[in-house]
Amino acid sequence: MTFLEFVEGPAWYVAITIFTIGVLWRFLGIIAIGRRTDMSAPKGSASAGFVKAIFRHFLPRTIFAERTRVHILGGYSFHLGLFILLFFAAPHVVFIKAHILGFGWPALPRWAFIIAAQAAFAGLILLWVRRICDPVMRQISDWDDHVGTILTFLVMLTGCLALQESVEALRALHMLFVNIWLIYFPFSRLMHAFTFILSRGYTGATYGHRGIVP
Amino acid sequence: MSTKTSAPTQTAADQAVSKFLEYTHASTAAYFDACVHCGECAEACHFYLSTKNPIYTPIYKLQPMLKAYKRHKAPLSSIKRLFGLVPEQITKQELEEWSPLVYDSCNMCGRCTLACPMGIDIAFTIRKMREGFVAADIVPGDLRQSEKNALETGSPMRVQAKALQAQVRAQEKDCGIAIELDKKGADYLVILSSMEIMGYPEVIGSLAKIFKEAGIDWTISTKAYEATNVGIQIGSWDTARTLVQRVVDEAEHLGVKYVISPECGHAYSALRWQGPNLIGRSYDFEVIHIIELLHQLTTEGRLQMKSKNGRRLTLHDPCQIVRRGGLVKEPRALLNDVADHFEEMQGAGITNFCCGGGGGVSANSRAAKLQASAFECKMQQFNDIDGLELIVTPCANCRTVLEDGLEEHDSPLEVIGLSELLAQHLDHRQT
Amino acid sequence: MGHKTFSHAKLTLNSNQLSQGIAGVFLFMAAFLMLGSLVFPTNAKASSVRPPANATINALPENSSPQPAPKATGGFVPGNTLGNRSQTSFWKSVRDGAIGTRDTMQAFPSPLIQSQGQDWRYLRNNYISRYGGWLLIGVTGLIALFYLIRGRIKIKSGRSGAVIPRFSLTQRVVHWFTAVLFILLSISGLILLFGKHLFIPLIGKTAFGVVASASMQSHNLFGPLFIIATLTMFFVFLKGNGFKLVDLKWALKGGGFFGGHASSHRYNFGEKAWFWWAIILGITLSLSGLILEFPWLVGTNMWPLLAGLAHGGAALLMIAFAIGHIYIGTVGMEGSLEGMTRGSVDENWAREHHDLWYQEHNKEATGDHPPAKAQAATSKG
Amino acid sequence: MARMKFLCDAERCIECNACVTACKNENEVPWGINRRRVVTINDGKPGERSISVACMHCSDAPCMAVCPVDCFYQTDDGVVLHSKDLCIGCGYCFYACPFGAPQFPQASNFGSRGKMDKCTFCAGGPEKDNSAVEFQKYGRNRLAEGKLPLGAEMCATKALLAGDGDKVADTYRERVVSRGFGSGAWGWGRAYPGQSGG
Repeated sequence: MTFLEFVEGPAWYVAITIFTIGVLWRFLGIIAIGRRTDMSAPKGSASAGFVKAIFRHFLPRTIFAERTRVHILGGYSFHLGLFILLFFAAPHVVFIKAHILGFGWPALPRWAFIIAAQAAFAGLILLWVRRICDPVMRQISDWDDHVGTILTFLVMLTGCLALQESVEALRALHMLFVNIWLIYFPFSRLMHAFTFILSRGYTGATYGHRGIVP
Repeated sequence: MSTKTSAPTQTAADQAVSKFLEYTHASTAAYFDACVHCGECAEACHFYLSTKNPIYTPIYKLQPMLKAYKRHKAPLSSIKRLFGLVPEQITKQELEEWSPLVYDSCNMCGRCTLACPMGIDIAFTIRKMREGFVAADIVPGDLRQSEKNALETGSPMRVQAKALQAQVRAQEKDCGIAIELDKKGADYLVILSSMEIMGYPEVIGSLAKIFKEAGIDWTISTKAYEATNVGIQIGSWDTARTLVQRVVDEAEHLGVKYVISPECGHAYSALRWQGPNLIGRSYDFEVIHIIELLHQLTTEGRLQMKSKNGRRLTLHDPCQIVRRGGLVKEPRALLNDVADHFEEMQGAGITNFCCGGGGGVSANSRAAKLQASAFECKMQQFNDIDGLELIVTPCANCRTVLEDGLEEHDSPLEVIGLSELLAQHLDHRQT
Repeated sequence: MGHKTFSHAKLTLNSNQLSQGIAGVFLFMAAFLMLGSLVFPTNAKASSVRPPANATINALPENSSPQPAPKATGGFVPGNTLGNRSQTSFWKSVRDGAIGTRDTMQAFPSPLIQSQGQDWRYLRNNYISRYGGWLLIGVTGLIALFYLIRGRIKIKSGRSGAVIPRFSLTQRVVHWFTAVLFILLSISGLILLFGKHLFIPLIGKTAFGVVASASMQSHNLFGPLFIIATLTMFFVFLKGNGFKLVDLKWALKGGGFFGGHASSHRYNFGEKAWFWWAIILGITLSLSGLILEFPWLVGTNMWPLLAGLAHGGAALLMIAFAIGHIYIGTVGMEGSLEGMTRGSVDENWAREHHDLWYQEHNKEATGDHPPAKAQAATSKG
Repeated sequence: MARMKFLCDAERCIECNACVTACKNENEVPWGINRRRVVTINDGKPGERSISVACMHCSDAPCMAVCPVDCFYQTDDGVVLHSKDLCIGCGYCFYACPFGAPQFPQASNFGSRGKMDKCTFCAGGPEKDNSAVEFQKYGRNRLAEGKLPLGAEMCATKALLAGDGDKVADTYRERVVSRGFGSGAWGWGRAYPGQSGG
């Protein structure tokens, strides 16, 4: 078995299993902690608030956006870029078809995918550099933030190194980091990719009940 | 480990931790797991903005509770513990160091939630975390004293029923309207904050005028007249419940249909939203905020303004009533009825700055300096409005804090309660 | 409070500053060219690689067979048709790159021979790669020597403990953003230029092929981001980087190594030189890089060739200066790194290295506004 | 050992493109790539000339000199070959080559040229002679089979000559002598400097 076969075979299946079970466990684990039912007389709908808040917090309020526009720019270019290249890069579509879903969808042309990758890289570097330079982010960051950022950066970087799509070793390296990243994911702050729904939703529900969505 | 000296300190920290964990509900857990440490909340916090000190980043203030959650309660933490990847045990010393961040530098105003991309309700989590600090008895002395006063006398400022009666009588004389105390079967029960009773008793007269005009059957109780709830501020479930229970018992004893929450921010939150959860059941009566009632009366036409205020004025939004209580439109509609020159400050409405005195900070002398610097943000908002003369706010605590702050700045600006302003314009006398 | 709001003044391009800047750049480049003429041989022209003018041999071989040439036509085909004589000028034009047509599918222009590639190869392999390599080794060596002789430049009067703000958060973020990209790009670029000579003997062709493939792909991906970084940096750091007379004095005093203390404003001559050096080379790198990434932007092959040379040359010059910049920003001088990490520097550092800036800073602070003192970094938890 | 060379007799080439087609067919060159091309100068005017041109397998090959990964090598026969496994598609060989021989399968955006492909003198690549892999990557290895490049073999007018440089030179010399004129061995001065050409 070559190294590539290992990281795309057994290692990949172990990683994706840990990822899936871990994410579900943690996500459901949070819900299972439970919360008190609000007994005060409602002034609005909690469930509507749950949904509204999820969408409301995608857009920053103008008064705060003015202060943190660089952050918002970096955040959005990173996340949008990452989603585009994760789901619409030709090699990823092929991989998803072969290893996960069994079906694929039209992929982006190479140049569009590279532009998305550049946006993602620019955003990630910007956010990380800011994490180091900004006294506030420095104060509240812990090792998990840096490990998560660096791992994600390495996954993206090795993916970018393998862009010629002809060198097996580079593809294997990319897959290796993908596997590490997947295993690390459920134990780390990367979980925010899923928990943001709960976080925004619970606040939305609490205040939706009071007739306002913060 | 359990030597004689370290044992009691350890238990204090343990008690705090167990409270932290008890109050870590699904929502809190989701908040802790979703936070990406982006620091946006700092940009919303007047304590950070006025000091530029990163330790006042709102989410940072939750550190002890976050550590307890990550060590003991977070899903998958048992696996992380195997690799030594969970935070250290919390010590009492750490909690003591954190006490100023928890009690002095947070008004529980909730502005940070609006800036948070994850929508984390930091303010309410602070409220929960204070439970742990109460359990470990690491609480600012002033708040402890207020709590003691409230439990013993019914008022954090030790305002006795006799004092209330005296103030009511004085107001009766002033406005010429009789106020019946402890009236059974009245429709509305008015409760007040000590601040109003002692500092702004004219509020009582104003209410009497308004209710007479609108033809409302109301009363004040001599047993449960205090609306404020120090338990909410200090973070003590038991105290908060006891204080809410008093009002509920008296309201149900008198058989009123409504309890009117006065112009006080956290009192509204305590009785309206947290009360039923504290006592574990819903009420036989409805809680209505005075602004809600006034708005209702004016829209129904039962209350008509006969004059308008000509001064340039603005509205300060009390956090617990507006941002976290949902009463955004009501005070504005009322003000537009009564003012010719009503101008909104920057960020008015749910993104308005707190006065800096909420969440027990104004009662906490240790926090005075910090509170004064946080007021800079508020002052800036006032300064940005050209020719501002009057600030209207439907919260007695905000009013005191603003008046103190303005005095500190030698500002000629005046502050007035909303219902008081309305009462002035029920007749044709122009102020 | 002084650094609370981002001033728009920083963004506006003051024409005075710009002209100062450009004048300074010309001075700087002139100095560089003079230096270059000493180092590089004067006959750097590539004519020597061209084949001699008589390269196309059209004479009879010396020992040709004795069979008689067909005299009947005398070398001329009746009717003056194609191919009746050799046309020297015609073939010379082909050699000089005459464009013909190609009739596959549809006719499109195509040269038979292009000689520029030869010049390109010569300049790249003999000048850029060779002297560029020596340049980097030389600069590193000089700095190492300097470190051994002079050692770390300490704050003479020690740390005062009080700090003053030097770089805003925006400046710091832009700086490190550019720095990250610069490092990624220089590593991958140097691998592509020198890797063949350095790594193939060490790790073999196959392994190096992997490294090179990775380098090229990442270089191409990160390159365009560097353009954005360079432009942002220009606007964010422009203010205060115009050359002034005091900079000439600073340069003549060698930054204070001879002739006593050298005064400087917010940025000294070295920093200003680095700023313009990085901006001008950065723009050169950006434009040439764009041509190399999107050759279809320009019609002929000539542009990518020039771009390739400019790219390599500019990159090496920039890296050489960057080595010095990194040295003085980290190990070379006490107290300079924190300006770019925390955003504030020690007062004594400012007094010793940027006295005029320090004075201005204190002058601005009148009675009403005490000098802005940045919060000393609070470390807690 | 023989030194393999190409020579195109401009007096004979009739621009039939048979060499292009033969090469493409024999080597199964991918779509969009022509290893050999025929260029006509002064097309349609008196004195037009056509030349069939591909990699000339230079003695001091510029592509070899500039390749950043050193993927080129020259066989004992003087044939310049390259390894597609090492090639990173940077395009430097294309910049340096005087004859425009290196070809790339893709349009170039963000360095996506793909692996370089060029005339191999029908001599394959570094893989085992006449193996399937070799054929798939580089085309037919006719030299290993004892045959010469098909483009030259197929040339109807025998304008394109390929083979041992001395033989090619002799043949051409004979032609020049018998014709009384010639264009010179086109491209030889550049490709094989320092050697006597036709």
